[in-house]
Parts: sequence; C-alpha cells; structure tokens
Amino acid sequence: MTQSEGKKRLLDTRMVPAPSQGIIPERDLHSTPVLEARHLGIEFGGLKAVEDFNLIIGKTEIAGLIGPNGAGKTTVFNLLTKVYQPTMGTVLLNGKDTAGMNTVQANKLGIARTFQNIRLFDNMTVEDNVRIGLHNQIKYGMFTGIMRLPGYWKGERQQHEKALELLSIFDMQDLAGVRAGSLPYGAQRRLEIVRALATNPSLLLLDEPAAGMNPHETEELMHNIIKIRDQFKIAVMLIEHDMNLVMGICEGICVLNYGRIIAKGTADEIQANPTVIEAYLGKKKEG
Amino acid sequence: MKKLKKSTINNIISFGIVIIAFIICQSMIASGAMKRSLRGQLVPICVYIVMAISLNLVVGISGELSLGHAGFMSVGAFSGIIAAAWLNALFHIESELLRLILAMVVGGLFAGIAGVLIGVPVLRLRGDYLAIVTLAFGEIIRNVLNCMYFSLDGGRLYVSFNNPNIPGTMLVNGPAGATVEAKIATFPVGFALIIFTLIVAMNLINSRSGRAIMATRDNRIAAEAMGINVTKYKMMAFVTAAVLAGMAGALYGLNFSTVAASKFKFDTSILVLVFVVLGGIGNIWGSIIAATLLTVLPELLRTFADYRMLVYAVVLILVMLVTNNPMLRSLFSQMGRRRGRDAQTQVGGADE
Amino acid sequence: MVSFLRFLINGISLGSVYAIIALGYTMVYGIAKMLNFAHGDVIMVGAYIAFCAMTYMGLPPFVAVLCAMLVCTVLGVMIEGLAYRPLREATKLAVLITAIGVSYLLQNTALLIWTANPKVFPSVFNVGAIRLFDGNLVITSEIILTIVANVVIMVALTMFTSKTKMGKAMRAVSEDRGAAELMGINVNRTISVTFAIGSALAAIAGVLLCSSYPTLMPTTGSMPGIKAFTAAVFGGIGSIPGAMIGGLLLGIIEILGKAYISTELGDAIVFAVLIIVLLFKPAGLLGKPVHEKV
Amino acid sequence: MKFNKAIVAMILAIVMVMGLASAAMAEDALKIGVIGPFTGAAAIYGNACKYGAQVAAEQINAQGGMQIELLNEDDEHDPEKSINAFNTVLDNGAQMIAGTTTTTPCIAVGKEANSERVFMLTPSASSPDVTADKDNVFQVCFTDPAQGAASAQYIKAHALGEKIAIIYNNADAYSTGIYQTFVEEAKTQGIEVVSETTFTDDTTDFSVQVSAAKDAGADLVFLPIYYTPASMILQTAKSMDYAPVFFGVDGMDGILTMEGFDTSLAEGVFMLTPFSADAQDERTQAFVARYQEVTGEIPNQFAADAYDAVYALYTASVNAGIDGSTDYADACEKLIAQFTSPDFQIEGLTGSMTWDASGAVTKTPTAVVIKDGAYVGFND
Repeated sequence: MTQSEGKKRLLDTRMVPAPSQGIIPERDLHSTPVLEARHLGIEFGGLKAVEDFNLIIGKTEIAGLIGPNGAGKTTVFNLLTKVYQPTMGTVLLNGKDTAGMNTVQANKLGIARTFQNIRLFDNMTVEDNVRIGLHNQIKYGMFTGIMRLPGYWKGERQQHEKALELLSIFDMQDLAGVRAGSLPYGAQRRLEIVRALATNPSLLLLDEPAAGMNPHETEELMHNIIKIRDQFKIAVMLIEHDMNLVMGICEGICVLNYGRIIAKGTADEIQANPTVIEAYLGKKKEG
Repeated sequence: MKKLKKSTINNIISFGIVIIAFIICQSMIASGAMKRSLRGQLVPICVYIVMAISLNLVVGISGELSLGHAGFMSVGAFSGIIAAAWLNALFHIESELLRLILAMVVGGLFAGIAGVLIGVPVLRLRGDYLAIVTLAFGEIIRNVLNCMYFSLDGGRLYVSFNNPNIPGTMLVNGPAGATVEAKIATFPVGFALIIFTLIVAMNLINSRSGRAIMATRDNRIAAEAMGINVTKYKMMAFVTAAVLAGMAGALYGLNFSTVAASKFKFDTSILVLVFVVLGGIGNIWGSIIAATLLTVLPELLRTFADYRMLVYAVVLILVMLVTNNPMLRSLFSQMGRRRGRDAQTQVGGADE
Repeated sequence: MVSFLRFLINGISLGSVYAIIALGYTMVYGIAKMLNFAHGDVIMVGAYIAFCAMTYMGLPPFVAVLCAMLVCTVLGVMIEGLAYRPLREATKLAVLITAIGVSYLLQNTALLIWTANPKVFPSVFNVGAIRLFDGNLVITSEIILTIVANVVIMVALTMFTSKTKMGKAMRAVSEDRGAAELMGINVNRTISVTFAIGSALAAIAGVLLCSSYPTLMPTTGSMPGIKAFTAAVFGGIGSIPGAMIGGLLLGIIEILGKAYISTELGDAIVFAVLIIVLLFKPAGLLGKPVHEKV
Repeated sequence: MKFNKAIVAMILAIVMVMGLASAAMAEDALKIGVIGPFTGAAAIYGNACKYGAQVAAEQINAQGGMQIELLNEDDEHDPEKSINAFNTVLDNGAQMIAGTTTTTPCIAVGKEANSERVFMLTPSASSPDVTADKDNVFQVCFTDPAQGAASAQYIKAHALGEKIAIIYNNADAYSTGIYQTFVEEAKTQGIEVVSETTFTDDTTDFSVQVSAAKDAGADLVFLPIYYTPASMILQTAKSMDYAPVFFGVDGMDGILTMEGFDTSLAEGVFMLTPFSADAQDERTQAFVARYQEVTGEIPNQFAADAYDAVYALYTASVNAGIDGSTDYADACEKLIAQFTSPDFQIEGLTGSMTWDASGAVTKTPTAVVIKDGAYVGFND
C-alpha cells in the first residue's frame, strides 16, 4: 500500500455521519454508547466480507450477533478489535474514533475479546494467563522485575490477588496452578473470558462462548454473563449458535447474512422476522 | 502455589549446577588435578554458557529464530577490548578486575545498541524471514568489522574505515583483528558473569515482562488482544540477549591475545544455536549443560585426529535423531519435565 | 559504459549460478518446509564428482555431468531418508540443526577424500568467446552456457510442477501436507522426489559454478550456498520464478555493488539489500504473504 | 529435555574412555608440537605444514641418533582452538612447538607460549605481531613487511611495471600486512598505484577486481595473496583478454601444483619465494619425492617451511643438549640461546637462515618467473 492510498483510506474511515440505527436498552439511553459502528466494511481482494455494518451498543447492554456460518460474524469481531483494518467506515469506542488504531490500542480503549478457536497461552498456568490479562492494569517495569525491587513484590502480590479474585467468578481459583492447555474444553472457554475481563474492558466480545459446553454448563454460563455485566457494569456482545442462550440473555440481537445486517431487534422481533427465518431455512435446505 | 515451586526448582537446578561446577573446578585447579587443556577452556566455556542462555531468551522464551547471535558477541568483544585499553590509557586503572568489568559493561552496552538498531527492522518480520535477516545482519557486522581500524595514541582514540594509517598503537587492525595488551579475563569473573546472566534470565522470565514475552511467543494474536505490545516485548528479549552476548563477547575477547572478526561468522552463531536446541529450547539449565559438553566435546575428540570433525558431525546428527524419535520421546516425556519440550513445539509451530 | 555492460554480464552470470542453487533451496523449502543448509555442500560434492569423472576417468563433460547428477540424486535421497525423514514430525529447529550436521559431515568427508588442496576445474565448455567493443567486452562461453542452462532449468521446472502428476502432487504437499495425504498423495515419496530433483539441480549448479569459478575445495559450496539461500528468500522462498529472479538480482547487485560502491563491503551490500527488500515485502519479491486466520 | 543430556553424557563417557586409552609415548624422543588448521577453510596450509614436518621427522629418525616425535593438533584457524591445541600438546608432553601455521592463532598462542616459557618456531605465520615482544617466538618465513617492501623494491629495480594495481584479501591479516607495507614502499620508490581492490575468503567472482585493474590501465598487478584466489584472478584476467605482468609473493607458491591448473595461465608470473619444488638440489628432490608419496601432492612453500622448522628445532636441540627428558621451560631458554647465537645457521629448503633476537629470520628472497610451467630464477 502506498502512502497516499493509506491516507485516503484513513480519511474514508474518519467520523462518518452516524446512521440513526440501534436498539439500546432504556437504562443506557443517557450515557455514551460503548460501541458505535458506522458503515463498517472490509474487502478481501475485491470480495466484500462485511459491508455497511451499523450498530450501537449501550453501556451495559448484552448484545447478540447471529447468522449462518460464513456470514462474517467473526470478521466483525476482528474489525471491532482492529485485528483487521476496515476498508470502509469506522468504529467508535466510548465515543472515541478508533481509525488507525491497532489491536493493542483498541484493547487499552476498553475492548476485550475471546476467540472462536480458543487462544490461551497453553504452556502457562491458569493464573499466569489471567496475569497476562492484568498486564496493563497492574504494572511494574522490566528493571524492577530483574532487580527484584520492592515494586516487583508489590506488583506480583497485587496481580496474584486480583487474578484469584477474577478466577473466583467462575469458581476456578483452585485451578490457578494448573497448565492452561491441560484444562477441559469448557474450563478453557471460561478461562478465556476471565482473561479478557482482566484487561478491565468496557465491552467484552465473546466468540461462541458456549461452543462445546453441555446444557448444564451453558445454563451456568448464561448466569455468569449476566453476573459479569452487573458486577463490572460493562457491555457484552456475543456470537453464538446456541439460540437458547442468545434469546435468553441478549437484549438486542443483530442478524448477519452474507456480510450484511439483515435484521436488528429484540429476541421476539428477530424470531418473528421473515428475512431471518428465510436466511436460516435457506441455509438448512443447502446443508 | 505449584507454579512458583516449579520455577524455584528450575532456579535451584541452574544455580546449583553452576556453583557446584565452579567449586569443583576451583578445587581441581588448586590441587593441580586439572589438565592444562581443560583449564584453558574454562573461560570459553563460561562465555558459551552465557551465549547459550542469552540466545535461549530469544529462541526459547521469545520464540524467534536468530541466526546472527555471534554478531552481538563480536560487537561486545571489539568494543570491550577497545574500552579496556582506552580506559586504561585515560584513567590508568590499576585493577585488572575493574578494567575487565568496565570492559564487559561497555561491551554489553554497545551490543545492546546494536541489538536495538537491528531489532527495529528485524522484529517486524516473522519466522524464517526473521531468521534469514538475523543471519544477514551477522554477516554485515563481520564484513564491516573487517574494515575497521582503531588505534590509541596517548589517550586519544582514532577510528578509521578501511585506512590503516592512523597514529599510535593499533588496537583493531582490520582483518588481523584486535590485539589485547593483557589477558585479563579470569575464570572467577566468567563464573560471576554466568551467575549474573542466570539472575537476569530467571528474574526476567518470572516477571511481568517475561510473561508478556512468553505470551507473544505462545499466541501473538491473543497477546495483542490482551493489550500487549508484541514488538516491544520481542525487542526486550532481543536486546537483553544482545547485551548479555556483548558482555560474553568482551570476556571472550579479553581472554585471548588476539581476536579477529572471522571468529564471529555464521558458524559460531549456529554453534550457539546447537547448544540451545540440544539443551532444550526454553530450558536454561539445559543450555548450560549442552554448552559445556559441546565445547569440551571437540577437544575430547582429538583422539580421532583427522576424523575428529567427522565424528562431531555424526554425533550431532545422531543426537538429533535419537532425541526426536517419537517413541523415545513419548517414553521420556512421562518422566521428563514438560516445559522445555512444550515450548519447543511452540517455536516450531508458532509462525505457520 | 562498456565496463558497466561488462559488470552487468558478469553479474548475470554469477546470478545465474545463484539462481540454480536457489532453485534447489526453494523447492525443498516449498515442499518439505525445511531450510536445507546442506544444499551448498551437495553442490560441492557434485562438482567433485564431475571433476573426478573428467580428470581421472577421462569421461566427456556431458557424461561427467550425468554422473554427478546421479551421485547427487542418490546422495540427496539418502540424506533425506536417513537424516530428515525421521524428523518429519519434529520441530523445525531440530531439522535445521540436523541439516547443519549433514553439512559438516559432507564437508569433512570431502576433506578426507579429496584433501584440502584446491582442484582446478577443467574448462570443458570453453569453445571461444564473443568479443565486443574492440575486445573490451568479452562474453565467455561459460557465461552463455550458465545463462542458457538457467533458463532451460526454470522452464522445465515450471512445466514439471504445473503439468505432471508428480509436479501437481508436489504443489499439493506444499500447500497443505495433511490435506494432500488425505487425498491419497504419498507425501514421503513426493518429498523424496523433491530432494532427488533438488540434488540433481545441485550437481548441475556445482558444475556450472566451477566452470565459471574453477577452484574446487571442500568449502566451495558454503558461501554460494548461503548467498543462494539469501537469493531464494529475496525472491520469495518457495516460489520457482522467485528463486530465479532473486538469484539474478543478487548476482547483479553483488557485482555492481562491488564495482561502484566498495569491494570491501560487497557482501554487506548484498545482505543490506536483502534486509531492505524484506522490510517492504516481508515475504520476498514474489512470495505470498501469509494471513493468519483469527 | 533430560534425555538429550543423557545421550550426550553417554557419548562423552565413551569418548573419554577412548581418550584415556590413547597410545603411550616413547620416553626418550624429542617431542615437538605441530599446530595448524587441519580442517576447515584454511586446511590447505595446516596440512601442508603437518606433512612437511612429518617428512622432516622421518628423515631425521632414519638417520638414527635422537628421535623426534611430532604431536599434531588441529586448530581450525581459530585462536580459541589453537590455544586448546597448544594446551593439549603440552599435556601430551611437547617440549617445543613447530607452529602455528596461521597468523591470528599464532599471535594468541605466542602470547601464551611466552608467559608459559615454551619455545615456538612458526613455519609460516608471517606477521611481525607474531614475534613482537616475545623473546621465545621465532619465524621461518619472511615477515609481511619485509615481503611488501622487497616486492616494491624489486618491481622498481627491474622496472617491471609503471602503473600498479593491487588486489588483496582484506579479510586476511597476511594479505593486508603485505599490502600495507607495499603501498608505503611504493610511495618512497615513486611507483604509481592506480587501483586497489579487495576480496574476502568468501569471494567467488573476481571480475570486478580485474576489471578495475584493467580499466585503470595497470601494466602490473600485484597479488599479495595465496595461490587459490590468485589462480581465479589469472583465469578471470584471461577471460577478459587482459594480460599485464602479475607479481606475487610467497603465498603464490603452489599455483603450478594445483590439480588441474592450466599452467599456461601463470606464464610470465613473477613471485618472490624462498622455495621452489622444481629446484634441482638433491635435498629438495628427496623432500618432494617423499612428500608426494605421503600425500600424493607436490609440496608448497608451507610444507618446506615446516620441514625447515623441524630441522632447525632438531639441530638447535642437539647443539644445546636437549633430549626427551628436558622440560619445556629449560628447553626454551636453551633454544633461545641457540637461535640468537651468531653461529647458528640452518641450511634449509627455503635457503640459508639465521635469526636475531627479534625472532625474524634472515634469508634471501628469490624472485622467480614462471616459464613453460616451471620456475626460472630471476636474480641478477
């Protein structure tokens, strides 16, 4: 990419006018939305993977992003977390434009995520995984660490306490010393959520958090997601195929097909929406 | 607190090996039981141990393959030799020990600067491309050092590129390399450098920064999503390793009367890499043992006369084949500790 | 101007040798995903075999080259089968170290067989030269032969990988070894064939290298090997046209750099250009950038 | 990776047992350590020295009287390994050193030998740094400055060239050493140097260097380098239709004996060398014949230097009454006295040699020119 192209793209993604679309819960109406996606889109070599994606998420909302396989849901997450740079539109986090930012900066601005294919630090312990999440929350420098200055001991103790506190949300504090890669599947998914929470986000993105869980675990997860929202006062957006979970806890749902939003609304509205039914049934016919 | 226990055990093993070996060596020297040929190798062994540990920080802990580590060693060796002579001329430092330590500090400093300069472009690349660029940098450093001339004229340091006609006594004479006035490196200082390196490496690994480095190795994307600046932490490992290699280089340079840039070619980088791989990637005390054994091995193989290097090559191949045999590995993985091996799997697969 | 042309032609000649060596590197890398550091030493063996066949057995050059190709092919397949195949599931680094061990082994075996004394390769392909600009520009037959051989080999390899069944199998293995295996492709056999071709190429490269630069020693293959490896990376490792372009460019840069910048820093210039190219094209000139799926 | 270490330890144990079982030595023989690069890129020089010394030892031992035992150790042209080799030969009972072959390792070992009081006579390490400040290190070969200056003087005296081009190896101490003094001497002699280009040990292509010489209109190319790259330069010059006078130094010796070398390329090449394998005297012929039996190759100047080194050490030892039981420090002082004594003179293959306290040798360089594939004397 040449420099002029880069500049042009940057201009494209600057504050484009807000489309008045969104379904924010009433309690969040008076605070800045945690996320505002405006005309978000990305092309991969001419193929428009996501197009004209507009969404507003309220400060303490639990939102759902659903759609058939290959609809572009994970791509949306990657755009929101700046793993991919959008070729169109922009994302506002807590009212701040993220144009030109990278993943690290987006995370510092308050967006944290989990991954569809679990990405834990397998060789580290459960506690160390959470400590990685706490990296920017409880800090001390490299020299303090190497020289074992007082700051090291203080920082380590704080990290340890905070990590155990976060793990206790999912009742995992006893697993702190276990190698993360050796945890059962469901526990790995829960650990990813804890790790993401440790970065102190204002928006938590969960990519298929219930995948591979049994109904009992899913039930527990639903309670925990709500608990996290209430306790940390944050917004949660999740991609999920388990409709019981989505319809059970999501206040606003957004349906994606072929990279475009085909419907937005509450659980009841979505379930009654003919376009959505067609998208899903159509897919069933093919499969 | 199982985890702490494990790292503590690792620390105890590493420090234990080094300290016990030091005590044995010193008592052997004192009693005259040590052969001259082994005694002459003590400082080089210390140097290679430090090289291996520092490269392990890059290859094992940070997960990037570096093929130019000897380049940092050469920067350290040359700047250390120059510093030792210059400081002596300027301040007439009587104590050899102090001069050696100052030389090592300067060597580490310059190697660290080289590490930053090289790290900035190199760490933007991944996998084999990163490896080839480190190789290229190693060769460039050697090529440039071959053209450098330094001389000392009563406290004034003269530097020239490709022009040997500078006043005073030559310190670095192009391809003829650096000439050292006095061999001031000693085994106890080598031992102290190992201990220092171990402290730096171990404390770094078990700290916030170390965890961040390992996180970038294990899963770059997840690390970024956790707000970890991958380049910064890869750089931290790279530069720390460069500094340690520079200090080892200064020690090495001041152990011989002469050091030429040709010593620090690709083969030396590879040699250090072999120590790291054989000792177990990410395993610090493994590096210590492998570096020691493989430095001594060619000397012991002198019995084979002309077939010496041939036997060395065969040993190298066989060791790699045997230790990577899946059947034996699964057998031993049950008894062996997991960390080193798992880290190794990661390095192999991290960038694919 | 004439001297510039002379440098350019010498650069192309040197680059063509690099290119042929780089082709071997790039094929093995593309398919077996390993850095075969012993490749440079296979070249050296090939040159020695050709030398012996011509000097001691009096065979004609063409037969000597065939002999060298045969020996190197067998050697390559043996190395692959004995040293690399058992490490198929091992880490990249383990394979790298083994390849370096093989390199030491070949060099030291050559030292014992042929001694360290340099042999001068007979100028077998010397059938006169083209003289231009009042003899200021001389193009020797070796240069022409090297360039022609290079083009022929590249075309042949491209045809082979795109048209034949084995070539397609190679590409499949290169794309995704696991999937290729599921599709019924014999991965081990494909890799063996790759090594066979790569080693036969190494033999040709050895003969061409030593025809143009006739001193032959056990270490003859090392530096050209590293340079050619650089060339392969330069062009995008794994890409056949990339190796060709990378090799040619590297040769030209090396000669022009020495001619117009500094003979002292010739190698440094080559490596510096490599670094600069990789900074702007992180996968080489023709390499495919790899996207990691998130 | 415990397992790796178990394997390595096992192999080491085996090796150690083998090491202990190594042959016991003859008690009364004079033990001379021979150190040089027998493997690696510089192996040509080390092996030449090794076999040259071997031939000398065989001849001496065949005469009866005090016997010689050579202790050969490889140093891979690396100071570190060279020190190891030095320590190993001392462990094995060496009383003096005929070595080391190459300059950089020799400086390192020389320093060690000086503080340890071991007498050293290097056949071929030619830098003045080798002997500088060391009373017990001596050379058989000319020093680099001596060669550089002698070459310039010779070229001027015989008006071999007006415009000189120099191609030298800037990664090699020997080559840069000669180059530096040649340039200085050329200035005082008033010879014009029109082109200076370099290469390294890794260079394969010499077209740029030869082109530079050609384009600068040089009528003499000075090659202070070894014969392997020199042969490439001659070849390249021929392919460019460039035919100046080529002038080499002692490192050029051996070019005619390279297997497969087209000697017509070297027609008319001048060089300063103390040794010629074609010499007609009986001693040289016997040496060449035996050397060929041992190695299948024709000896070069390195082999001859090593041969002379062993003879010099032996003669001096006999004169000084050193035998197999003398310890090395004692032998060292006696040998220094011998070598610096004005009566001590060795008639070697490389000429008649005397030494002074500086450690440098005094002998006459012979200029030869190659005619019909053979050296022809060119001294007036």
